Amino acid sequence: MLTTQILYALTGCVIVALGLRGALLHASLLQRIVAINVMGAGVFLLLITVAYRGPGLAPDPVPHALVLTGIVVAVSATALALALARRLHAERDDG
Amino acid sequence: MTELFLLSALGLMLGLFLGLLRVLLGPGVGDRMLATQLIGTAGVGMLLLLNVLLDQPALLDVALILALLAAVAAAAFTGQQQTQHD
Amino acid sequence: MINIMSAILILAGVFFYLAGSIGLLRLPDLYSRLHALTKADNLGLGLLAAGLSLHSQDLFIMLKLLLVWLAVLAASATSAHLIARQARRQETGS
Amino acid sequence: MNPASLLVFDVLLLLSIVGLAWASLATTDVRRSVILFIAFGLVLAVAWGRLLAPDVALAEAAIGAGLSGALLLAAAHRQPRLLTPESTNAPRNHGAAGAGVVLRWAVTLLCTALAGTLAWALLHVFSSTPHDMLPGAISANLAASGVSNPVTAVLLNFRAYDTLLELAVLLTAVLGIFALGQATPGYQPAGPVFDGLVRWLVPVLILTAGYLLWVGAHAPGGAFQAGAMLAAAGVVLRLAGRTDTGLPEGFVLRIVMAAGVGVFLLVGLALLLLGRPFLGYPPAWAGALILLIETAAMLSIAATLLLAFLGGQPESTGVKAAADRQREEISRC
Repeated sequence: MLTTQILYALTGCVIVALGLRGALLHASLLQRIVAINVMGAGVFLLLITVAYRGPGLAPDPVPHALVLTGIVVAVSATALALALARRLHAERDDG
Repeated sequence: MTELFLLSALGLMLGLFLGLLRVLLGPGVGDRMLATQLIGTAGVGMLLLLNVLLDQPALLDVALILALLAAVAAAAFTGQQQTQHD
Repeated sequence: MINIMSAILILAGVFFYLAGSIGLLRLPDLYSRLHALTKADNLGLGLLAAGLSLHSQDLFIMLKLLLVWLAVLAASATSAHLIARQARRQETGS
Repeated sequence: MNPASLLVFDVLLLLSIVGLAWASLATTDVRRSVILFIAFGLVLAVAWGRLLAPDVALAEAAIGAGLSGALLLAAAHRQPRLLTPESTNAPRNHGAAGAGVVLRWAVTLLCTALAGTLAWALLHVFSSTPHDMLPGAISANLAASGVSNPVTAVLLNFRAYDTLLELAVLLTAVLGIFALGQATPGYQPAGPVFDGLVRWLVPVLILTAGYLLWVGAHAPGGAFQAGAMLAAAGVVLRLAGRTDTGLPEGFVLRIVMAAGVGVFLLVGLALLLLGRPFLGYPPAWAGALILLIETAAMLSIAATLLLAFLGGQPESTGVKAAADRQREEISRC
């Protein structure tokens, strides 16, 4: 068990909790989207920490591949959410 | 030499924290954006140092991309969209 | 000898970077803070990159470091210009 | 290397990460929140580098700090009204906007409990004996995968199914965006200084994309990072006020959007016909096939991310626009 791993993992947990809290409590749609992105970053931090083996050792590539995929999916989901927010705005203005 | 690199990385980290204070204090949005640029430069510098410290040559590429995309955020921040339908 | 040179360059780079960040924190308004930023970006990172390329002694790595510095230089100059213009625009209220 | 001073570096890095995440979510000013989120992404890229994950650091630098930031900033800039609580004037939204103190504390408590549970589970994982079966299997089979970067091997060979489905997810997201409305209006010309930057930045971004695609076979890089760089080139052009962002139009655009999934599927089916498992490349061909799929995937990812930034179907300028106008006139008669 590495001190580095513990530190980064605990930080990841804190970020996930912060993101979730923001996503639940913010009234503004855009800030909820930001909060979900923060939460995702926390999850990525946890995964990369699990992959870390210590200095000079090759880390586990599977979580790295997962996170890489996750980053790209997160940005496209963010774009979809923003388009949805824009449409909601337009509808509300009409009605 | 390793000690020196670590010390320099810590120095950049200190600068990053000063930039962080400016991001938190503001007062204007422009000030915050400026401080974000400073944080970005600190990030580039730290990646350059980590590239030697951890023996990860690919971190040079990361630093390059971080530097290339630094201007994109600023442009998105200041860009004026044409007002057509909202 | 080369090690000492590269150490001096790197330390000078960090010094200028810190000077820039202190300036960003202490100077009174946006325009003078813009000024501080260029110290950090141009000089600080430039010296750091120069020190590291002396240390590496590899032509490919030197070229990449040069490219990183040029990118930071151009990006920071452009974004400083854009941010300053935006601030002026808001002040004049257009 | 002195582990103690590296530990100090780690602690400071993590403190800045937590501080930025907290600050980004503590404010109700949308633009401040987004700017802090961009800074958060920048610091995160350093953290990925520190944890020996350069592939992820590349993606974070290109997407997390660059493209997501531009996307969110543009949205915050466009509609500060929708996205701040003041605009939620419908009565049913009042509860959410002024969430009661009790609710706030309850949510905070719940999230703390979640963080505690997560931390407990992770510490349990770390303290148990490590199971090295998967990394062992990867390094044992890396030579036959056609590439020498283990992350690319996982993405394009060992777990190629996942990547195929991910490209399908991206395609679905764009189709969803298309279904929701038109592209956002273009930008005003950004002036000579930014134009000067555009003149060299766009070619450099395209070159970098090519470099990352090629280098992905044996070093960190690959289709995702390369696609993000190409998309960034388009975003820069858009921000500079150009109407032409390099995206093809009409039918060709549809082909480019579907190219990633399409080429992936075609390769898989061709291999099935040749009597091999779906996406089970013959080792001699693996390198070439992976490069082929990655090139198609890069183009699709670039188009997807750029369309995501546009926020809808691009306003067409060429032949298709003329045809559309004609059709409109006919229907008006």
